Amino acid sequence: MRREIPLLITAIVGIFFVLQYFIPHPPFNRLNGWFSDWFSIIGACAIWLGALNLIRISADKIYRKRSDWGFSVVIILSFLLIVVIGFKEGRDFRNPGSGFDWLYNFIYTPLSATMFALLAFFVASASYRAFRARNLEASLLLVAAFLVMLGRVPVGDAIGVSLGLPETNISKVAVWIMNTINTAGQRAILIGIALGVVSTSLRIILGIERSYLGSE
Amino acid sequence: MEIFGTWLAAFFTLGIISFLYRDNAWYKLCESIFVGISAGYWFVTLFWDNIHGLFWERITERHDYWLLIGASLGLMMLLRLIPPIGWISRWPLSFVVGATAGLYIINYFASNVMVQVENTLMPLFSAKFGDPLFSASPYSIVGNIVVAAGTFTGLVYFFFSKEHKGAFGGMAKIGIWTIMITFGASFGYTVMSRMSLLIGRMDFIFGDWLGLIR
Amino acid sequence: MTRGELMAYLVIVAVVLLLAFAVPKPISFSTTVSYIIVGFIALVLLIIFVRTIQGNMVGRRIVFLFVGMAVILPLFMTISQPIPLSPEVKQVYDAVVALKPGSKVLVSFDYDPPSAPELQPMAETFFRLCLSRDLKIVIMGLWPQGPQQAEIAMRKTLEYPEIASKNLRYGIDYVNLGFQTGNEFVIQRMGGDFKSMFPTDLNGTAYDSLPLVRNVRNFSNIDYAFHLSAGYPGTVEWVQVAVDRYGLKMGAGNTAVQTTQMYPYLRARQLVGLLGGLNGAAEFERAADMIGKATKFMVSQSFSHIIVIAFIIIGNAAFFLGDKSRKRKQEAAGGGH
Amino acid sequence: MRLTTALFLTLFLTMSAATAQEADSSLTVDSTFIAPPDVTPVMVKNLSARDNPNDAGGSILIKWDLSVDDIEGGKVTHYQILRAETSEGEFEEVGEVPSGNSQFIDNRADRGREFYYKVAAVNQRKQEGKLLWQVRSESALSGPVKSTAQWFDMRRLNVFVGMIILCGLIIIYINRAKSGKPIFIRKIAGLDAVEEAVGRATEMGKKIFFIPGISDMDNVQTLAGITILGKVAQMAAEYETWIEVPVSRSLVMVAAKEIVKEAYVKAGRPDAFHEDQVHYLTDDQFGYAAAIDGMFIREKPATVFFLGNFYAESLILAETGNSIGAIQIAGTGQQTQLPFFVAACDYTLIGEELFAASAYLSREPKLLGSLKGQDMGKAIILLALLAGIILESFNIFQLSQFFSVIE
Repeated sequence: MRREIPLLITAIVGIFFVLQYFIPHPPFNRLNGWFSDWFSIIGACAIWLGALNLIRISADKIYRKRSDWGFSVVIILSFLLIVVIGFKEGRDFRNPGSGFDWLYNFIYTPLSATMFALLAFFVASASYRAFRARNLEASLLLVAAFLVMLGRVPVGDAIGVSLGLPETNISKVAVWIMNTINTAGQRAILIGIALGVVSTSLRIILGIERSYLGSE
Repeated sequence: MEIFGTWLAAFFTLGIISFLYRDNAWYKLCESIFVGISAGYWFVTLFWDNIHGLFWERITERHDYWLLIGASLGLMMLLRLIPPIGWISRWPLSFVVGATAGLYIINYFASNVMVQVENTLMPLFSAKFGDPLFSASPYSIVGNIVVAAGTFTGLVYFFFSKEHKGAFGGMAKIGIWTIMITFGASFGYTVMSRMSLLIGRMDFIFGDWLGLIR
Repeated sequence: MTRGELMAYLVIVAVVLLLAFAVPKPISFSTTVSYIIVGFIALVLLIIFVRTIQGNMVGRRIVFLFVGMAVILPLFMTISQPIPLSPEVKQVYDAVVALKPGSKVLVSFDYDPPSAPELQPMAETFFRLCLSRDLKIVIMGLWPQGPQQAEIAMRKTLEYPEIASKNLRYGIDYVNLGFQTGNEFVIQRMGGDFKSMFPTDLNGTAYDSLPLVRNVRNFSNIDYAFHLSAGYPGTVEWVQVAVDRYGLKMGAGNTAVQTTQMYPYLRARQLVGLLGGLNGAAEFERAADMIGKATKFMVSQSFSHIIVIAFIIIGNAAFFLGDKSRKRKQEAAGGGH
Repeated sequence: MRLTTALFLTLFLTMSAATAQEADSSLTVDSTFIAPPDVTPVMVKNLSARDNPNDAGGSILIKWDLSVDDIEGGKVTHYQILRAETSEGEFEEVGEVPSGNSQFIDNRADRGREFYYKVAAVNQRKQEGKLLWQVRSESALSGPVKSTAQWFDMRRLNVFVGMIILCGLIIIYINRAKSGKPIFIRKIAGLDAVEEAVGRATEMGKKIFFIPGISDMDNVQTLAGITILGKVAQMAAEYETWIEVPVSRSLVMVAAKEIVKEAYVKAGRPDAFHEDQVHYLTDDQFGYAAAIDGMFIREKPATVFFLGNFYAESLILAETGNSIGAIQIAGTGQQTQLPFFVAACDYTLIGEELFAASAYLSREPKLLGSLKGQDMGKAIILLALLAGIILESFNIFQLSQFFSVIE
C-alpha cells in the first residue's frame, strides 16, 4: 500500500497535467496556475526540513568536536541572525533601510557576486587545460572558441587586420559561426533533450521508473 | 553604517578570492557565513512570500480556498518529522513528480520538438517558401545548408539503438563535430560576460572601497 | 590557523591599510608607464611560453594571477584602443540628439547589481548625454533593485562639472518613480495611465506633486524611451507591449549574453538603437564623446581575452612542440573525453 | 481625386487646429472643438460577434468589414467596440483598435451571459494630448451572443497527434521489450565509466560525491539525476564506499534520502546507510557552490558526479573538482552549461544521454524498450526533416505548417 498509492497519485496527476494542455475548459485551464501555487507552498513548508537538517548536522559537528567545528557555530549563528531579523521585521522585511536589507546588501550580495566572479578565473584555467588540439573533435572545439572569443572584442579585429585580413573579418566569422553551426548544434541537442524528457516522464507516469519513491 | 558595510563587503570579496590561492581560514569563515546567511535568507523569504503572502493573505483576503490543497500537501511533507507516519510524505512527493512529468512531456514536446522542427524546415535556396528558386544570396544558401545538415547529423549522433558504423556512423561523426563547434562557440561567447563580472568586483575593490580609480 | 597563514593575513591587512590611507589617490599610470607594464607582461608570457616548450608547465594559480592582472591593471592605465562605432549604437545617440531641449525621456532600469558592470556605464552615459542636452528624465524599474541602480548612476552623473553647473532639481529635471511589481502588466497599464502604476515616486511624493510628470499621462507624452535589461522582464516585453501596442519610440541597452536575440527587433525597426554589453557601452561613450567607465572596462575586457587566448596558445605549444613522452604525460594529467 | 481631397482636408484641419490651439493657449480648460463638416466616416458593415473558439470561455470575437473611409489618410482614426447586455440597453465601450483592423476580442465577456455588440468608426483629432474634436458613426448591432468553454483546443491538434505517435511508439517498444527480444544499445562512454569511477574511489579509500544540481523536484532533469543516483548509490554500497549527496533543495533531500536508503537495501547492506549521507546546505545557488567547493578541497573525493540541472555554478564546481584530481562525470540538459562540463570533466553526458542513463545502467528490458521507442520517434523526425526541406526548397509543399505551435 505504501508504494501503490503514491504510484497511483503520480499516474493520475501526470495524465491530468498532460490533458490540461489540450482542454481549455475549466477546471483544466487552471491546473497549471494551481500547480505553481501549490508547489510554492509545498516548497516553503519543505524548507523547514532542510533548515532543521542543516542545523542538526552543524550542531552534531560541534557536539562531537569534529575538525573545524568552530565554523559550524558560525553557520548556525549567521542563520539565526538573519532569520530573527527577518521575522521581527515582518512582511516589509525587504524595504530599503531595514536590517534584513542591510544584511542583503553588505553580506549576501558581495559574497554571491564574488563567487560568481570567480568564473572569470575558472573560465581561463579551464580553457588553458582543456583546449588542446588532441584530436579532431577537441581541435574543432578549440578553433570555434578561439574565433568567437576574439570576435567579441575590438582587439580581435585589430589582430585580424595586422594579419592582413580586411577589417571586422574576425567578428564576422564569429557571428557566422554563432548563427549557423551553433544554431544547428543547439537545435539537435534541444530536440534530443525533448525526446529524452518525453520518454523519462512517460516512464515515470507509467510507473516503470519508480526509484524516487524509495523502499517499502 | 554605510562605510562599515563597504568595508565588510570588501572583507567578504577578498575572502572568497583568497580561495583561488588555496583553502584557508578566511575563506572558511566567508563560506560558513555565506551558507548560514543564504539559507536563512531563503528561509525568511519563502516564509513571507509563499506561506504568508501567497497562502495566508490570499486565503483570508481573496478566499482562494484551492490553496488549501497545496497547504495540506505541504503539511504532509512536514510529517516526516514524526517518523512513524513519515511515509505519508511520499504522497506530496509523488504528486509533485506526477505533475512535473505531465507538464514537461507537453512543454518539451511542443516547444522543443515541434517548434525546432518547424524552424529547421526551411527552403535551402530561397528566403521563404514560395520565393523563386535560388533567389537567396550564395552566402545565405551556404548558411541554410549548414544549419539543415548540422541539425540532421547532430540528431543522428543521439541514436542509441543503432551502431554508429558505415554511412550512418559517418553522419554521427559529422554530428558530433557540429556539437563540438557549438560548445566551443558558446564557451567563447560566454567568456566576455564572465570577465565583466570580475571587472565589476575589482571596480568595487579599487574604486568604491579604496578609491584608487578615478 | 598555521603561522604561515597568520603572516599572510597580516601582510594583506598591511597592504590594505597602506592602499586605503597612505597612498595618494587616485592612482593613474601614464601612457608610457602603461605600455611598459604591457610590454613587461608580454615578456613574462613569452618566458612562460619558452619554459612550457622546454617541458615546465605552469599551474593554474599562474593563470589566475595573469587573469587578475589583466583585469585590474587596465583600470589604472591611460591607454586607448580603437573602438569601432556600430550603426545600432549610433542610432541611440542620434535619437537623443534629435530631441528638442525639454523633451521627456523615459528610462526603465530592469537589472540588478550582478549585471551592473555591463549596464551601469550605459546608464551613466545616457543620463549625462540627456542632462547635458537639457532633456527631462523619468526613471522607473520593473526589477526591484533597478531604481536603486538608477540613483547610483544619477548621483555619479550629477558630479560632472558641466552637469553640476546646471543646478538641476529633482522633480523638475528628473524624477525616479521607483519599482512596481507585475512585469509586462505594468507596461500594459502604463499605456493607459502612468499614475495608476506609480501613485508616488521612490521617496513617497505623490505623482501629481511632481511638476515634471504632472502632465505626463501615458506613453504618448514621452518623446523617447531607453531601457536597460538583463533578462525578464526586459526588452522583449517592452517591445511587445509599449512599442507594438502604444507606438513608443524606444532604444535599449542589453547584457552581452542576450544581445543577439534583439537583432530581429532592430532590423524590424521596433527598436531605435541598441547597446550590447560592455562593448556597446564603450561605443556609446565614444559616440557621445563622453569617455567613461565602459571604455576603461573594455581595456580590461580585451586584455583578459588576450590572456585567455595566450594561455590556450601556450597550452597547445606544449602539446605540439614538446617531445612525445611529455605529451603522453600531459594527456594523462589533462584528462580526455 | 479622393486622396487629394483627403490630404487637403487633413492639411486644412491641421492648420486650423494649430491656429486654434495657439489662440487658445492661455485657456487651460479642456474644450472640445466643433468638428469641421464632412469628416464623419462611413460606418462599418457585416458586423459579426461569436464565441471565441478554443478557449475557456469569457471572450467573444467581433469581426467587421472595414469602413470605406478606412484608407491611408482617410477619415477613420480608430474603431470603438461597444457592448450592452440587452438590445436596447446602454452601450458601453469595451475597447478600441486603430484603423486598418477588422477584429477585436472582448476578453471581459463573462461565460454564459448574453451580450450585444456595435462597432463605431471614429474620426478624432488630438493636439498635444488634448482632444480637439471627435465624430463617430455606429454600425448596426450584432447579437445576442454568449461565450462558452470548449473541451478541446483544435489549434493544438497537431501537438496531440504528434504526442500520440511518439508516446505510442515508446509504449509499443516497452511492451516488445517485455517479451524478451534483445535490444542493442550503443556504447555511451560516460556511462561505461561509472563503474570504473566508483571502483577507483574504493581503491583509494576516498569518498564519492553526487551533486544533483540546483533545481527542485519540479524539474525533470533533477528527476533524471536522482534516478541515476539510485544506481550509483547501489554500486557504492556494494563496493562499501561512502557516497555523499549534498543538496540545495529540501524536497530533493527528502527524495534522495529515500533513494539512497533503498539502494543500500538492494545492495544487501541496509545497516550501512547513514542519514547524514544526504544533507541540505542552502537553497542559494552560489552559497551552495561555495560550500561544495570547500568540501571538495577538504575531503578530496576520488569521484564526483554532476547529474541534473546546473547553471553558472557548473564551472565553479567542476574546476575545483578537477584541481583535486577527482574523476568527474557530468550530465545535464542545460545547453548553456554543457560546454563548461565538456571542458572541465572527464566524461560528459550530452543532453539526451542524461535521460538515457538510467536505462543504460540498469539494462532493464522495459527501460531499454523506451529508448528504442524514443529512437523511432527520432527516425520519424529525421524523415520529416529530409522530406520537408526538399519539399520546401523546391516550392512543392510547406510541411513546416504542420509543426507550428500556437501558444
